[in-house]
Amino acid sequence: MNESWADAGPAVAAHAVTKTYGNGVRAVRGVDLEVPSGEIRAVVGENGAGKSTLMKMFYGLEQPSSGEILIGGRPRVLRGPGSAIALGVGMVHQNLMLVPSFTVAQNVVLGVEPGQRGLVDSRAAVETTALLAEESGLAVDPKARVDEVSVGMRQRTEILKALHRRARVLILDEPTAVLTPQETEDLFAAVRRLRDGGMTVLFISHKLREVREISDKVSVMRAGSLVGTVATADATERSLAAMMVGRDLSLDVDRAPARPAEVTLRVRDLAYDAPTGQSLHGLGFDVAAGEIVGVAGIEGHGQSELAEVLAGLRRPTTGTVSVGGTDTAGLDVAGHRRAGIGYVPEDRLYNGAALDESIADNLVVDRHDRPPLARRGVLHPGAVRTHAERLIEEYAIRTPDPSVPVRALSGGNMQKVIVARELSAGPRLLIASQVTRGVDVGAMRFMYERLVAARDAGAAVLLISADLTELLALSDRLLVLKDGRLVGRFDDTAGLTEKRVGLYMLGVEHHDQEQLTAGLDDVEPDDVESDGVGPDGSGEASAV
Amino acid sequence: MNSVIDVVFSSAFLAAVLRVATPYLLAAFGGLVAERAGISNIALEGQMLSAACTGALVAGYSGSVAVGALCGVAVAVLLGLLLAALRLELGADAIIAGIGLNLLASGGTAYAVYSLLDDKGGTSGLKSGSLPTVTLPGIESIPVVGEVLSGQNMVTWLAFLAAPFVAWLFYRTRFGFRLRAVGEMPDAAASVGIPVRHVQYAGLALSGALAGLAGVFLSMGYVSFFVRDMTAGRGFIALAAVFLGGLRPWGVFLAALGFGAAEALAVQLGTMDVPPQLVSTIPYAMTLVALALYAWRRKRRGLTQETAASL
Amino acid sequence: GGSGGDENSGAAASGKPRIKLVINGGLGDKSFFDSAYEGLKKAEKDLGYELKVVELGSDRTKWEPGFEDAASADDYDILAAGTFEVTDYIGELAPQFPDKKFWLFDAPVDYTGKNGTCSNKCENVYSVTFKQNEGGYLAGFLAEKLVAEKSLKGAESLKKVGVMPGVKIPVIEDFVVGFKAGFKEAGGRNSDVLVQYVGGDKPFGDPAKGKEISTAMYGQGAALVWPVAGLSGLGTFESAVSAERYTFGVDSDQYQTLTDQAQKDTVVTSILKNVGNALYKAAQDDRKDSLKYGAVDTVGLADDAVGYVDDDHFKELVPQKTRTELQEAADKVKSGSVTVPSAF
Amino acid sequence: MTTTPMTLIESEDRREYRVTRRRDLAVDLSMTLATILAALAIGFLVMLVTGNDPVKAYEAMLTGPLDRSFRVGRWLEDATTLTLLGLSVAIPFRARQISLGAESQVYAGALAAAAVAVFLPLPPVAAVLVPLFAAATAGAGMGFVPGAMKARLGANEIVATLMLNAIVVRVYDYLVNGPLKEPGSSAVHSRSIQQDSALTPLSDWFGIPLGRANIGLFLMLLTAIALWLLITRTPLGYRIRMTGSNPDFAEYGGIRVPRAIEWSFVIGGAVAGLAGAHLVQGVYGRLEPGLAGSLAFEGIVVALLARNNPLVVVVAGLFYSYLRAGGDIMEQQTDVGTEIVVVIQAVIVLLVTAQALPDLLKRRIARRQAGVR
Ligand SMILES: Nc1ncnc2c1ncn2[C@@H]1O[C@H](COP(=O)(O)OP(=O)(O)OP(=O)(O)O)[C@@H](O)[C@H]1O
Ligand SMILES: Nc1ncnc2c1ncn2[C@@H]1O[C@H](COP(=O)(O)OP(=O)(O)OP(=O)(O)O)[C@@H](O)[C@H]1O
Ligand SMILES: [Mg+2]
Ligand SMILES: [Mg+2]
Repeated sequence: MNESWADAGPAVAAHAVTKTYGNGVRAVRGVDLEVPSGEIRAVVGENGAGKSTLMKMFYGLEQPSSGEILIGGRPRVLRGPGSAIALGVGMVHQNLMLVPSFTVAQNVVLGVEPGQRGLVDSRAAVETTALLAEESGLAVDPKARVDEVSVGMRQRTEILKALHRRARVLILDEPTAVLTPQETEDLFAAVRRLRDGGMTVLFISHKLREVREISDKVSVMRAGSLVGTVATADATERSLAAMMVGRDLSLDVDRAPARPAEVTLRVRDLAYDAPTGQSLHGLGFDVAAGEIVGVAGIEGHGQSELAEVLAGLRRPTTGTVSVGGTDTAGLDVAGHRRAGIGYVPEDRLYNGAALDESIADNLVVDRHDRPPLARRGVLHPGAVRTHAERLIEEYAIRTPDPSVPVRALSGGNMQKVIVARELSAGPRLLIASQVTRGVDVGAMRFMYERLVAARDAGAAVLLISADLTELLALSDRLLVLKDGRLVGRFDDTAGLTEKRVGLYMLGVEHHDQEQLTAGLDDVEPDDVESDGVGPDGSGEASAV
Repeated sequence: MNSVIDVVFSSAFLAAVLRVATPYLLAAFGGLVAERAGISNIALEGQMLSAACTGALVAGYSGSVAVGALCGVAVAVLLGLLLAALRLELGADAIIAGIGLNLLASGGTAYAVYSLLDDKGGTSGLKSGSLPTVTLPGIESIPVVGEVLSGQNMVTWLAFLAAPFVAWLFYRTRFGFRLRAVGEMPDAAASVGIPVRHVQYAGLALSGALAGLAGVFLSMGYVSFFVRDMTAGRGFIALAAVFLGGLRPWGVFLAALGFGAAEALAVQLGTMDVPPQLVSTIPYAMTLVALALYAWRRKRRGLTQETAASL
Repeated sequence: GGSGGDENSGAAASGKPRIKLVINGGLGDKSFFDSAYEGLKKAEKDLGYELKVVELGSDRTKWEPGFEDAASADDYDILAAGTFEVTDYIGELAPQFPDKKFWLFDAPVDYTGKNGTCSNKCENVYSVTFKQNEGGYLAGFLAEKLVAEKSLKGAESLKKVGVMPGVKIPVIEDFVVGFKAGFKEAGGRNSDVLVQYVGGDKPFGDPAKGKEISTAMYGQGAALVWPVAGLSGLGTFESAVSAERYTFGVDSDQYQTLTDQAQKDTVVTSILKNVGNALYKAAQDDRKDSLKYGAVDTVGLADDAVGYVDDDHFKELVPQKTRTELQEAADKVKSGSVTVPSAF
Repeated sequence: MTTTPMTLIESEDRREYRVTRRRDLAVDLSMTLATILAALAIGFLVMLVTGNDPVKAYEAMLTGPLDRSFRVGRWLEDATTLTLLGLSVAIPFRARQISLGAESQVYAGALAAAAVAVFLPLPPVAAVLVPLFAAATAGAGMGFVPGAMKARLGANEIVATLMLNAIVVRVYDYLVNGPLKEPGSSAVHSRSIQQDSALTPLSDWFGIPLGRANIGLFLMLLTAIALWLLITRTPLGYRIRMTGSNPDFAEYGGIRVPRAIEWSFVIGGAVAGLAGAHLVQGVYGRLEPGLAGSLAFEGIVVALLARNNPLVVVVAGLFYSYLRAGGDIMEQQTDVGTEIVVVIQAVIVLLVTAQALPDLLKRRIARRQAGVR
């Protein structure tokens, strides 16, 4: 590893690099970029600006159509990630690249497996991973299968993978999108340590606050070109945003107070025994039409399970759920959708989209058998296309054509396709899981507006997010989940701080049963679990 | 009915099971390795056939059984590499390429035998000999076990060793570890710098070698000559065993052994006064029922199904 | 199509009559088609014919068009084909090409023309069929005598015998029916005849399975096994060597065709169904213009088209008494005083 | 968001995209031709090496099938069955179900068609339609078994279909040799179907000998169009496509994935059943042992060659049947033996899906254009 680096010169650089994809999309246009050793360089830009493409060229995953890539001060021809890795480049991909049936530890060591004489030493792999996790503050379960752990843990696994290789250049493509604030803090600490040890870090994020916190300099891309590089100290979130979109952009969400009407989602005594992952215990809450209820919690404490149970993808073990008066027990997913449930799933690659199908087809999965798209058993491709063109326009999805397969979209644009579909269905209940994961500031603001607009149009919105700032900015009310149990309920989010919510998330504090169930009709007290204390014994501070 | 039970517990029957299962086991492991490397190997049949033919021909001409067997296996390896190259370099569909290779093997072996021996049927006119049988000194004297095991062909022993070998390869070695990663998520493997294609080439070569061994067994162990298209669909039964076994070494082992046992049983029951076509459906009907029951139990336990590499 | 043979319909440039052997299968079966081919090749050499072979393969969708093509081309004078499968094709084509001659072996066309074929009463078709049941009869008769007299060395205690046909179709079944009749005639019990079909994807081309089945039959106490299954039968000879038991050959003299001495030694005799001889004879007769077209010729023991091999090896293994009895049984069949049941 | 300065670049992208797409289509087409030529060239070499006269052989192979109207008929008849069988697997393939069950379905269809067409007296038009319907139903039923096993239990469809093939082929063999064998006949086949049940031969229409080709050809074309409409123009087709593309997405989107899978098997089975009916009512006029030959398996080649697009399957089916017919004619007319014919067909099959050539070219064009600007 790390052969033949020139002593002087930038650690990584691009000279007049252009990349045109096979389908004619020119993702990167004549970019000149130099990043000296020992610097944390942030790269920002709108969705589809070409950030990931540029990074993939540094990592050998894509080859430039013209121009030159320099690693360690010398021009390089990177035929594949193998050659980049040999030069000391590591990368955390925006779309996770893990082997589902392997354990976390196996994924971390894949490619550089410990062991002798062609054998793999699994015990050493687990130990290495555990050690690395501890050093970097990224908590993982080394022995868990990746397809059975949360998206957050998968993301952490990806980062550990890159750290494990002890790279000299580390590319992080939106590593924090699904991390909790605490994890992000730990990651940043680790990254700073690495930088101080001489590592060069390329960091992509749409969270400008993070960018300001971690980076030394910021390079801004727009529509494939590099529009400038500024010292972080000289930049504000606002100025960065303006550079990205080419005009001034307000970042605040204005939000009129909610006017909740009748109860839309009614959950009582909901329990779910998960074969793998987190089980749910005795959940009871309401979401009314016209309000946004946030669900906070450390990743993996039952949020995903709750969302999937409500969306009909999993069947609850006991308890009742009704949506707009319809009891959803016994309904399949289609039935749930017919009852007016929209769902933005947390993992867009897993079930949010059919990557090889066109954008147009992806936008109609829940309405392909209804007018105006289908009449009397006939699906009208023209109508499907028109429908797609409208949503592409409305949601500013950056693509040349509705017939482009979703796979060829940038990460943020994929997300927009999903949000566009779910919001445009006009759902009675919208379950939104990590809605703004990976979308740019402009789009984020746009989605916030849309969520609020949906609320104001009478939808009940259940917002699940790992981003507390987002939760606090949008939620009219907030619930906190821990270990699959409801431990906090804030009926007024005004003045609520991230810190305070964090205490509930960690189990340091919890609300008592009365407060959690206040105002809910027909709750039989016996059925409700009275202790909100998690199994990890964190019940020192018992009540508010 | 009693006679059936007598048959099933006779050492002759058990020995027959081992014999009949041998080509299924080896070919199925060949299919398994390829499947786990991410390229479906429909060409098992053709690889077996080419190996059987080459083995018998080379052994016949060179007078050395060992050289014949090695050449047979080598040809099957080449076919495996060819399949990989067609898939990886030329982007051909693996299933079509596999079907094409089967055709090629069928035509090519027939042509080779005809042009060398001027016989369209096979190499029975050539003295090729067969691979040695293994007699372990101690085992022979043990009552039933001895009769079952002693005198089995060395390839049969290899076939039964293939199960632990493949399991060890998959789960203990670096190569197997990478092979599984490549087959399951080539992008992920590539992104950590694993040379995906090399691994797939190696996997397909190994797959070919195993199928080749199965073929060599047919023409140099089971019988001692090659006959046109003598694999008679065994490659496809092996393929079924790959999936019936859930793409796991020991599962595949049981499935292939099951096919061997069912066929041996059908052979033993074949003299009954029932239409022979109906008797010969027994192994397949049993498999179908077993498949349904097994799937039903898995489903109840909430486990999901492995998917094929193709399409 | 057209009614063929407009130009140069007599003989080839060489003046030799041209035979086209159309095979609905492939050569190399070591029995039926190979035998036909050998006979015609001999005719080519001895009698001044020209021979061309067309193999249609086992894919039945290709047979009818294959025959049509073969018949429409003007490169033959005599079209030879065999098996019951093709009777209808020949029956269709013969009237269309009245100037050509057709030889059909092992099956008759429907000379009555009742079921829509043979509109010209197939006046240009010579058919020959074989009484393979008579061969089977002798095999069964001999088999029972051998076990009853305990003449087979090393298998004296065994009473059973095995037959391993390829599939259960009438032509093959005819052998089996005859075998059972002969076995019974010689004093055997039906239950001592084990019959097991090879079946599967390649009933006539799976020697491994043939070997497995024979091994099982020997294991069940068969003193000898008679394979009637083409190449699959090659497995029987191997299993006979390891079981130290006996076999009969079929169709051709398998003592001659086998290469391995140990395997040769297991062959007591071979039951001949000599398709090649019959075709050679037809070729001879046709040269003399004495071949009977428009009728079916049924040949059997009496015509030497079916028979058994009586060579030194046979004499060595079979006691004089048995040989005489067998000869007497054959004579009875020839003279017609015994009629062997048939599967047809 | 829509009035950013990006609009300009976006419209440029859009233009570029359209141009590229049009060009890709042209490149795809011409390169498919080029690959076929390359395959033929390799076959040419094979013949040279094996000491045959390649020019004469190719003449026989490539022009042979059009030589006489009878041969055209032979080609069309073969293509009809082959295309139907290709279509029958293309539909489950679309749902990413590797169904190898066309064989069992075609035999079930043939049995059902024959049962009606031989034994049930019916008025003229019904005599054709009822057996067709019976065959489709039987094929569909035969498709339903592995379909339901997969959809409801998760049983692997490759195993299920292979086993079902083995069973059905043997049972069919038993029936044709036993209960259904024509009484009094020495050859193995069933009684002939009634006159009225036969699919009208094309020779009756065109007045030239066209062998066994029959109006089943049009039935096949209609089926292909219907299936294309099904896939592209109906909700069920959409569900099948999405299920094939990403079943988790389909389920999340409210598609009942098991039902879509079952339907794909049932529809495929019905089409294979029709192929069986075509063989009975159009080709043989009765049941014969092994009546589908190797067509069921070659249908898979045809479907994959056409990337499971029903309309393209027709083209691929005609192409592949042409090769089959040409190969047979080559074997009859020249000294090239069956073995070499098989080898040449194998080479063509091996190479014909090699997409890398067109892709390479596409990439080169894209790169050159990028370099220009
Ligand atoms: N494999 C591909 N084939 C074709 N076009 C692609 C492909 N990958 C990306 N693109 C296109 O290239 C452009 C840049 O994509 P890229 O992924 O680099 O954006 P990004 O800046 O990383 O955006 P995001 O913030 O949303 O991740 C987009 O228009 C996208 O549609
Ligand atoms: N597999 C499926 N996935 C999702 N929705 C389906 C599925 N099958 C049917 N539907 C929808 O369910 C509703 C019930 O309709 P109906 O019972 O008539 O079904 P259908 O469309 O006729 O399909 P099928 O023939 O499968 O029953 C319709 O809106 C239909 O589009
Ligand atoms: Mg990106
Ligand atoms: Mg319906």
